[in-house]
Amino acid sequence: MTELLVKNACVIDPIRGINGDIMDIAIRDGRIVESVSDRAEVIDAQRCLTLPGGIDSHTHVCGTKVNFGRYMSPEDMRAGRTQRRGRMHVTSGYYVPTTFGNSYRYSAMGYTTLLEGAMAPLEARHTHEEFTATPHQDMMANTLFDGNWAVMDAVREKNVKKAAAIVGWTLNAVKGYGIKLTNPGGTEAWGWGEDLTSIREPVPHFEVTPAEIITTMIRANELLKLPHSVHLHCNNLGKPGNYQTTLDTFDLVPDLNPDRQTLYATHVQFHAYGGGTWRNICSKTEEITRSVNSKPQIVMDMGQIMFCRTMTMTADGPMEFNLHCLHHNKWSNHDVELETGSGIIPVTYSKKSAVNCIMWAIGLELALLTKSPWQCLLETDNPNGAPFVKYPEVIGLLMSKRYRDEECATLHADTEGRTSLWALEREMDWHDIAVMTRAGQAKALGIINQGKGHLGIGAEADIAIYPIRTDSVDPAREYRKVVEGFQKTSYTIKRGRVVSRDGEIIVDGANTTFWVNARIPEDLRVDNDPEFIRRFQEYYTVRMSNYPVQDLYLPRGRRVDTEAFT
Amino acid sequence: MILNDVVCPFCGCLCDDLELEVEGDRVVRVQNGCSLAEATFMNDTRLPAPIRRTTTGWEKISYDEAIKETADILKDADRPLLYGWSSTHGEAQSVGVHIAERIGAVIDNTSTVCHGPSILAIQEVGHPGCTLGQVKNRADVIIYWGCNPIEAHPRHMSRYTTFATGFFVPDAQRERTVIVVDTRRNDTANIADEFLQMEPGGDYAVLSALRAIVRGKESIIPKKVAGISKEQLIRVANICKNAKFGAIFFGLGLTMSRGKYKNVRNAIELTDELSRHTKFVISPMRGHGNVYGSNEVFTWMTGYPFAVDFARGIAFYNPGETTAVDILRRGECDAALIVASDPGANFPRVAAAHLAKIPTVLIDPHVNATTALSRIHIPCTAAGIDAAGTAYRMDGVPIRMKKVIERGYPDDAEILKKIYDRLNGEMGS
Amino acid sequence: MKCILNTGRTVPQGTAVEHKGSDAYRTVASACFLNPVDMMLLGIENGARIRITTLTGYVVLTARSAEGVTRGEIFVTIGPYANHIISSETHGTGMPDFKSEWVDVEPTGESVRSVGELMEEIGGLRYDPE
Amino acid sequence: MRVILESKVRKKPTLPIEAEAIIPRNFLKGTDLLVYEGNKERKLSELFWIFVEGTAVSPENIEVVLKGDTSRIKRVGEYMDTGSILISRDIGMHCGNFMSGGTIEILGNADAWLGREMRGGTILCRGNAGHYCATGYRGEKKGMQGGKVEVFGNTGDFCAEYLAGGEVHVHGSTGDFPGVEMRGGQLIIEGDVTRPCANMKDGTCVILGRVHEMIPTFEKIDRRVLPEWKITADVYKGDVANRGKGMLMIKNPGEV
Repeated sequence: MTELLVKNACVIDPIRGINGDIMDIAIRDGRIVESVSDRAEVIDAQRCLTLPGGIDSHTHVCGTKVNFGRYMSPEDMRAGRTQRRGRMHVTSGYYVPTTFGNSYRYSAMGYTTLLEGAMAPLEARHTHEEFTATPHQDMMANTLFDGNWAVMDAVREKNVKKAAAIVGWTLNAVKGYGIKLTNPGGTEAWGWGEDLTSIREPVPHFEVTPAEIITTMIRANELLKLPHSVHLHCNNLGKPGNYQTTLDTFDLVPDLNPDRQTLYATHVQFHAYGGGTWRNICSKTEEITRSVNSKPQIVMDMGQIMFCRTMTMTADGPMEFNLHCLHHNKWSNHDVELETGSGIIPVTYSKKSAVNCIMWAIGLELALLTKSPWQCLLETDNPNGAPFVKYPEVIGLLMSKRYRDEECATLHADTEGRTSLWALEREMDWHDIAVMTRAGQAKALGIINQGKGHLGIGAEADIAIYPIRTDSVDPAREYRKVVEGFQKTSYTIKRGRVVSRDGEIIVDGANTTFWVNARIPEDLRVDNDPEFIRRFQEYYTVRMSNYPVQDLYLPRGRRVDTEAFT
Repeated sequence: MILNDVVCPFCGCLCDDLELEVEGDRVVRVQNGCSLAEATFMNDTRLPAPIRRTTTGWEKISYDEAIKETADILKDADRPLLYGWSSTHGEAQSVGVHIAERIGAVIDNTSTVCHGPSILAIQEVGHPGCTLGQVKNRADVIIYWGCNPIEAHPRHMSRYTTFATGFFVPDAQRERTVIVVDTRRNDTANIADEFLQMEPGGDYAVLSALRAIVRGKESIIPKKVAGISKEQLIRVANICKNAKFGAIFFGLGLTMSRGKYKNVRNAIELTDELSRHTKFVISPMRGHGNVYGSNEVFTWMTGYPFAVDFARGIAFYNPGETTAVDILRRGECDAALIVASDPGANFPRVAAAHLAKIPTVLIDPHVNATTALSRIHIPCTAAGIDAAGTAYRMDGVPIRMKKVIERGYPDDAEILKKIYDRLNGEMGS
Repeated sequence: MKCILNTGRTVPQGTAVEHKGSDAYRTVASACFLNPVDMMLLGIENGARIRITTLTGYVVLTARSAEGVTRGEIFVTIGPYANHIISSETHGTGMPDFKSEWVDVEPTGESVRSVGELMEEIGGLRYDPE
Repeated sequence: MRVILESKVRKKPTLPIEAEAIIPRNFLKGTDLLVYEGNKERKLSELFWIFVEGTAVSPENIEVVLKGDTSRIKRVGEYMDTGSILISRDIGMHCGNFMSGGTIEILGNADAWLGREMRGGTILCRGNAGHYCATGYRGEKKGMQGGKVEVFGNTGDFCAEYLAGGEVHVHGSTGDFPGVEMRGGQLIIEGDVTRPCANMKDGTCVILGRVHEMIPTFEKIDRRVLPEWKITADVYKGDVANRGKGMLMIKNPGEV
């Protein structure tokens, strides 16, 4: 039995409605309890800001595409190198760090749970191998279904149940957590070097539209009773004028679940562009947020970009190729048979570029114009918009109009006229930030009842104590202190153990991987369907029996069972 | 006992549809596999126990003794080299990297003398590729450049390309155009629709010419490039531009010829150029069963796919400087641990000879040329035969190799873990 | 005769690769394929022994006639025989010139050595399983 | 001030030494510097006999002289911004990496990656330079960006790869692929070359010797007198396999 007592913590725990109370937190064997014995180890939080462990609901840290980003970037590995030290392994890289680099840096920032944003089922084993080498965060994998042949066939047959059964079998086989759609239908079209330009355009050969894929998968998701909603990267990412596609997509979404959103729209900054060319691109965040503010069934995340050199990586292969044609730098592409695609290119976001400045403003506008912080979560689509180590700066910008003004003064002159950021006075408070960096994520991912995102009795003791005194720091003026405070916790506690102290990792980690097992009635199971099996054996290049990820790849896997179709 | 859907660990194809018949600790029949697979499973003789070189011959030693001596050799070394890794599983490779960072070693894998140049090229221009199923289901144009799949990857053509039935290519043999580029008219060339026979070392010039033609600059191309006529180059460029889905596979003909990675880079840039006209992809024909896995594991752990130098505590990478052949050639390393490979046979003479001058430990199931150069040889399981573990196919698809028999050897990951634990114990944190 | 040495993988080499002490391996790894015209010029028959020399050293191989090999080129399977004469220079890339080493080819009466003998020549000691 | 470092005899003379600490500026505060021999940290005095002559108040007045066997010493002059280094014999790899100012003179030969990613200053190599002379790092878009590298002997392969700025002048010949991926700057080769300027995007290259294996995708656009070199040169634009805007000028073209 191990016990820990955190005393004098200034707790913000939005899920339990606690906002800045000074209190003690008792921990026994990794969970939060009413009280502990007097033998418990004591940490004095000294009235510093204490939050549930940070949760990133959309980041790219593990798997084939991330590792390829590393593989092709020895120049980035020269940045951020650290030696082996105590419990810490060697790390390399700034925007595509090694697994240990990611894990240590997230931990230093108080993050304890991550959702890998895109896992191709065929390559799931790879993602899980890297999860075990990312030891300080509990992990989940969004599983890609955007170009899944069997799913598209079911969509064409208007057979939601079959689509659900395919998803259920696949999630179970690859130990995935939820449904990810990246440019639905577009990644299959990219198999022929093409893309789709609207949600009503049919996928070549399969004759289904993105709109049909999205609506079917939303219903399948709810049939399966998955904890998370469909997680969507909309069509037409990064194209001027794409906001209309985004609005059309949002209009498709019914409100089907009382506990959480029905659609999670990711990195919406990349999907909120007006204009028709790169020359007249402008912000359409008012239209986008008007839609979201009236649709509680939608939660989005920011996809904030920050000015730096970084790497874009997504399953959206055609988008990456278009970007490559603009940048003329290196380009990797990796299409995955019968399932999805992916692309990777390095980019530099510069204040000299009007387009980049507008993108930067759009991300912030989305957060500031969305009324409920529960509906617009903070992330950078790491590393696409910026590496996650930039989160503290994003927090600073959201909390301080002055900080924004100072930054705005350094931007390309065309930015002001094509965005609305200059006019936005809103300054977010500590509670808003707590929602946007953990509580909102826990709710959106459906992991509150797994004990994540809050500090209630029975919750997992994942806690971040930041060296910030909310009673003495004025974030609007002293935003530098805010940024610094969020860069490095005093203590990051993971399942009741202090894992990081003032930025230094002090133990070997032992994470958990959450995955979903939807129980599907025998008669609907696709692994009993001879036609499904025949097509699998004929068109995949691995045998169906070798496809599932064995349990041993998840040494501390936690299965989340759902009773599908009930 | 009959085992189905067995994975062959031999080459980068990692065929996973073998049927094996097993009797006790022997495989007695291999079905679906090529002759390489058959030899891998059925003709598997091992070094029975650890051996140590004495002044006059060889003596048997215990595993414990071998492990202790290995740890002592590594602990004291000023510039140890850890090399090999491609014929074992990811679990052993991971421990290898941890040992390397622990003792400040250089760790390199066999891609260094295989597709290392391809990696250098990818680091310059990226890699437009795909999984092999994309090619099987879609490709109507296949190019084999500087590789000979019939000899080196015998089932590549029947499983993934020329002869494989694909969803959009139901009549593969009729619907796929096969182009072969090589200096030799090899067996693969004999089944090609177009064979470009090139003068040795001409790859770069031919690739540049093709790129220029695709860009519409054919007027400046001379009548012949490296022995290939301009007409044929234009014809081939047109076949490529008119493809619905084209796939280039390249081998050591590009990576080992003069110019090395620049050849590969040029092939990738041709693919990039063709992608502006149609769908085109390119893939290296990776050799050893899990060589790609060693690149993957090294990359997520250290940031670099091969040739990683931990001498300064951090990871440093510079092929040509931190690659195994160069370190041996310059006589830098003062101890070596070789795992699951045979540099004695595969490295040029001067590099191999240095292994005999320093304490070299070999961990490998088989007696090979490196045995003769070693001080200690520790036998272990062979991944995919008597040990299970992860391997990455040449296209990056991770596959779990199976354990099909038990022969009583320890797993190499287990041996390495014991060495690592000893090192940790003796060197402190 | 001056030639360019090309090396590569072959099926027989692959099937014997884990049996480097075997006669089968010696036979495949020490085979040197030449264009028939070049063999004629050298005045040798299929199966004759030839001595291949570079700045690194020399090795004795068995000549095999092969139509597919162009004139001025010789092909030897990847392995210890080819490596016995290949330079370890990598041009700063880590990769030796496995496919572009200039060699001198001449007939010889010397015999083909075993892999073990080659390794002993560079400081090793053969291990013969009992 | 002059600092003389004379290498001591070592037990394992082939072990590489990494000595990025050897730049003039560092000797302002004394000679208590650390270097690495293999994976072991060493004091400078363990590996060198150190002699200091005179004093200096600013680093530009410091000259570092290396004597003895220095052929295995890497990274001498890395990030050097002022002062001078004189190397009396051969020097190991990565001499003058990221150098931005000052002068390095090598009386012997330099190993590979001489002046890698250099931004300014001057490197004079009286002997030969190895592969990748005046180039960049793996995966990085730009190689050398400024300053001057002058080699009086020959260089190895890939000389001035990714050259983006500054001047590289080779009095002798180069190996294969000089100026490959060049995108700026000036490359002058007085001797012979094979396959010059492959895939170049921009910049200028002048070759006074013979060219072997000209890349077939260069477009001859002019013949011009170069008064600076007192020659008539064929002028090529290229590489047209790429978006080539580079200029390649060749006297006496060889086998094209």
